[in-house]
Amino acid sequence: MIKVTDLHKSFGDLEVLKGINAEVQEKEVVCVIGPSGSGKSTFLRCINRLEDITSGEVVIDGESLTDPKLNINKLRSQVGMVFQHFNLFPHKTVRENITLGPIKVKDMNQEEANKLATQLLEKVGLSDKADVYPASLSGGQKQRVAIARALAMSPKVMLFDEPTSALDPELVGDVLEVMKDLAKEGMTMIVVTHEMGFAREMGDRVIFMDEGKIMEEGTPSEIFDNPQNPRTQTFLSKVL
Amino acid sequence: MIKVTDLHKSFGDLEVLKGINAEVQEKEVVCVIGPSGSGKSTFLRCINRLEDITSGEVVIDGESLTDPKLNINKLRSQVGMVFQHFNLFPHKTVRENITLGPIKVKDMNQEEANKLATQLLEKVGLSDKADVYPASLSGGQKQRVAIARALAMSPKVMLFDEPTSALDPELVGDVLEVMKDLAKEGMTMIVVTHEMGFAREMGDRVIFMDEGKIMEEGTPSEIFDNPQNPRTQTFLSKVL
Amino acid sequence: ACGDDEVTVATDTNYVPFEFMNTETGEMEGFDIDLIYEIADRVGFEINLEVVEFDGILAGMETGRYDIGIAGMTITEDRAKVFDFSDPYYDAGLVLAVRADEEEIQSIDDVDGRPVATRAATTSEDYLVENTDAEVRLFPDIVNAYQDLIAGRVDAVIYDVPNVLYYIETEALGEMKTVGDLLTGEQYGIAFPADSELRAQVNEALAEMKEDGTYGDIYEKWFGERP
Amino acid sequence: MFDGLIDLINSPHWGNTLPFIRRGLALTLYITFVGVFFGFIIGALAGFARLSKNKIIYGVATVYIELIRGTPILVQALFLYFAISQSFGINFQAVTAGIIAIAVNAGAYIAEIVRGGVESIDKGQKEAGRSIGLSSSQTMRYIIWPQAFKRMIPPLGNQFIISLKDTSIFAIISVGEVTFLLRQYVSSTAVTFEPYVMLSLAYLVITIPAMLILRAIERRLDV
Amino acid sequence: MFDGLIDLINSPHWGNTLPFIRRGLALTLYITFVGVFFGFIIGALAGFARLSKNKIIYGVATVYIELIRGTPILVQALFLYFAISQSFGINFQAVTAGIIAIAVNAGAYIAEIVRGGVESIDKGQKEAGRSIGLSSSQTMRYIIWPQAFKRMIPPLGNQFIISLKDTSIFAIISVGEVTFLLRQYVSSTAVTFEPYVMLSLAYLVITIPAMLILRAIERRLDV
Ligand SMILES: Nc1ncnc2c1ncn2[C@@H]1O[C@H](COP(=O)(O)OP(=O)(O)OP(=O)(O)O)[C@@H](O)[C@H]1O
Ligand SMILES: Nc1ncnc2c1ncn2[C@@H]1O[C@H](COP(=O)(O)OP(=O)(O)OP(=O)(O)O)[C@@H](O)[C@H]1O
Ligand SMILES: NC(=O)CC[C@H](N)C(=O)O
Ligand SMILES: [Mg+2]
Ligand SMILES: [Mg+2]
Repeated sequence: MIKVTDLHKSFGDLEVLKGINAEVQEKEVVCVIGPSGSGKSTFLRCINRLEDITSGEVVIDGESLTDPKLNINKLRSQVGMVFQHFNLFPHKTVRENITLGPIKVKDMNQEEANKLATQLLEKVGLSDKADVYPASLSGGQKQRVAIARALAMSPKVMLFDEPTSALDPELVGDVLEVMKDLAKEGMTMIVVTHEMGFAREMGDRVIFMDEGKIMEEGTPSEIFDNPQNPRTQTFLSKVL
Repeated sequence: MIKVTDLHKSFGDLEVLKGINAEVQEKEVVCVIGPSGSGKSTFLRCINRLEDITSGEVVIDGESLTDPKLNINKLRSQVGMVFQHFNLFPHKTVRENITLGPIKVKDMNQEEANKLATQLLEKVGLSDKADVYPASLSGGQKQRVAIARALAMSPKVMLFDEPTSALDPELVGDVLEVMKDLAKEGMTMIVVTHEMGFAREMGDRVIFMDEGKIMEEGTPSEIFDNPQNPRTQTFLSKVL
Repeated sequence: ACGDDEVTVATDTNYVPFEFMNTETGEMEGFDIDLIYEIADRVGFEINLEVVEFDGILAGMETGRYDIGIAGMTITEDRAKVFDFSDPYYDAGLVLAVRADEEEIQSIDDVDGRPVATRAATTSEDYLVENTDAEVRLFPDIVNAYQDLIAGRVDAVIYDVPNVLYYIETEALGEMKTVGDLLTGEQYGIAFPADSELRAQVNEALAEMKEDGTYGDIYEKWFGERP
Repeated sequence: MFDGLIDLINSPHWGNTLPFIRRGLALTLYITFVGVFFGFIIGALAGFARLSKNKIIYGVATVYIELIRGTPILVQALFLYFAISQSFGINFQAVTAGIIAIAVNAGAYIAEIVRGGVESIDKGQKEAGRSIGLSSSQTMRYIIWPQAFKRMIPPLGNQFIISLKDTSIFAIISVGEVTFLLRQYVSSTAVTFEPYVMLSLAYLVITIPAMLILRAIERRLDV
Repeated sequence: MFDGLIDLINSPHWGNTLPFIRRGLALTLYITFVGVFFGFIIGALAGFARLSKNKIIYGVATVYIELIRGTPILVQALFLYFAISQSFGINFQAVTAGIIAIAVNAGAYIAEIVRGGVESIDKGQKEAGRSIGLSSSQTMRYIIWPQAFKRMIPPLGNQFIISLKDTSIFAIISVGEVTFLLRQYVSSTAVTFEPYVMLSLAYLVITIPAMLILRAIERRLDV
């Protein structure tokens, strides 16, 4: 499904990703953990080309991201992204946030798009919020709308960048619940997270990154209960 | 040490504290938990008069906060406060952050104040940072400086308002460590926190607030293992 | 320019009694205004009147922005090098004005080293600079110079005699007086950009008006006597 | 002293200046509105040029903006009215020249308002737009611009007030706006106090309500 | 066309205007510096007045600020020089009047800069200061003001540039600053293009470096 080969990424002189190799199978849930600044977000952002790739290759469903003939907008619409700070469109209602993509990118008509929005809002448990503006939602509700917005494009894979770390603790649960449902339905997901509980329960595989490299990867129990790399050990001792 | 009697606080029409009664003994560590918006911060801020009290009484070490003859600056210097966002003075070095209060409020001379700062920085594990500016510190380091700054006034009681919730997870530990040391030395402390682990381990007593009232209080094991109030139960089920 | 062509005529913002705004009607009037409208009638053009500060008229004549300039403008050699003048239509000259209670300044010889005001870009400015060592203060509007004199910020004003006399009579009786002799003789002309076709036609009309008495009528209306 | 005050209150000049205020203010407002309107078009173009990655487009816009912001509008008006006409033989009518001067001047400041407005929108908005598959121009049109424009309203209103006040210098290129007419009145009557008080009031009658409205809008946008 | 260009380049007026530029610019800068200096004092007072809880102090400052910001500086200069002197018999010399006009005008804008600067400092700073026992005025002096002043530098610099350009209108009260002198040059030589280009350059020579420096400062403050 996704194959990352020797991915490098630099910002000016700063090399942030120093050769990442990774593969994600269809329906797999991969959790990425690691200390702040280790390049987790940059890794995700390279996968949907929000950042240009310095060298190496990313192939999604057979299409190479570095192919000059690639229709980048089309590709992005197939890769859903959920951000730490939600990034909802504040000047649009919840429904409009969800329908904008389908209407403008997929030429869906208004009616169909609205129907889709209703379905997705139900799925994330916010049927009653279709007509309010994002400002009146709590953080957890915002994040669920952001997930619905990404799902509206029927993506092949969903990327989550610390989707719960800007939330008040008691609001985290609802968002994780929605993500668990998605995973159970068989969505392919890459999740950068500090929620070790989620990673352990839902991750098929856990990747530990540090200083722009993948230091260790394995099943949740391999990583959490028996980490091999000393860096992984230090990191986990601090956060668990 | 601290006695709060029927404390009410309103912002305009919004009543945020609806009659708080609480007592804190010397050397006691009281942890305050509760959902967002329940009035925890406002409660703390009333104790050192960062907010004016609408009605009721707060007595600290025999002095009533509502006494018109009270020297409020002197009182504040005896009540240390540590903020969620550190609030270090960005235009002053770490040492100057610590010495400003002793020099200006307690008329300590520069030399003595510097010696004090050196001691306190050692205590919080930042001896090598005396001459840098706050901008170059990590969040955890900033918060430890903030604690040192408050301690420099030799306060009778320390108030902490979610001191670790703005920190990256792997930096939380160092700050909690410093707080534990303080508690062990016998400092009287009131700590608003989402770190249930800390509350359980260090708290002599835990107060659960909701909607401007104290809903339940007791020892950590009473509150965490056997909460009586349904609201406490719901809240704990979400955050634990 | 013939037929009903529109001709842009620049005139001064304020130069009594040649051109000034009537505060009842809001319209410009004065000797120059009557004259140019009569000329326009005779030559056969429509006037598009632009009211400009005096230095702006000079700049505009030089750059060909205006077709005609009429502003009690003295014919000088320097100006005639850059644009053209009609035949002279009025004789004037410069005079020194002081506060009514002034005793020390009796003539132009007494102004050296003292603050003396006049209007920017006029022949008075040239005169002051060339013939005296006074401390020169220049205003875009001559009324401001008179006000500075009365306020005591300057000790004298030098300016065209018809304007000084008219101002004293209408606004400053008992506050201002003239001293000394007429300092220069000057003649006013209507200005045209170099090589303007209008000039000959205007000269012709002017001569006609002097001939048939229209010029005299207008003159009498504004100066109370015939030329 | 007291008599003087009564005289002043009873002065006929309060009323006599009114027609001039009315006439002059109409022209002042006309020039300001039309000028700022075109200034907005110029400013939007120059503002986007400043956001462009094309060095030439960026450079041209930058030179324009810095030249205008670095010189007084009085000098710009003199240049436009006198120097340009002499050198290139273009003769604007005074009012046209005034409108052009306001448009060109306000355009440079509005360019910075537009650039600032667009740049003030959180990068996450653009990323969210792109990540659902919108193209760069769709993201600008549907996501960035509507939010940016809202934030531009207060500074645009402020520029309107500045431009309104700037028209006062057109007195020197003979535009019959309100300052010009009242100076005329002063010259003809040799009375200064009442006309200048009325002139100040003429501006305040427009600017104070405008400032209050802007502040109200700003407060609403903040929330 | 080409000949014209060579003529233009060889024109004697480029050099001939130089002494006037030099002399005028000196006065322009003098008025600006002294005016803005006093403007800062006025502005600091008015700015703190606007932060005051005392209704009267707040009200007086507000009226001053709004009156000034609501009217053109040209009108203020006319008022100051002609109306005030005629009505109250206070006679400023022209240059003094110019300095006062700049000070009073800039003061109103600087007041808002001061208020904005102080208000921009995070409330947490004040709380931290008070919580270690500093008094309200100590907190202002040691905590708030040093941080606020740093943020005020760019807008203050900007106000300096605005005031510099504003001096161009003082021809109207017979101040011999650079615009006035060059207008004189134009009316006595019948040449417009070269003098007005030189005049624009005279301003740009000051304003462009000033803007660049300000932008550099701003960038450093941002980090
Ligand atoms: N646009 C950018 N320009 C320059 N440097 C950047 C940029 N984006 C990220 N970086 C740098 O790249 C490094 C990795 O950043 P990244 O955001 O990928 O880390 P992260 O693992 O997601 O950290 P966190 O847990 O704090 O989100 C950091 O040092 C960061 O400062
Ligand atoms: N200065 C203020 N003016 C008006 N309302 C305020 C002010 N400070 C707090 N509030 C309101 O008072 C209520 C309680 O706020 P408070 O900050 O005490 O809650 P909290 O329990 O500390 O929440 P959190 O966990 O989010 O910090 C909230 O509804 C808040 O919006
Ligand atoms: N309108 C005027 O002020 C004319 C002044 C003087 N006659 C000159 O030509 O210089
Ligand atoms: Mg990240
Ligand atoms: Mg709080």
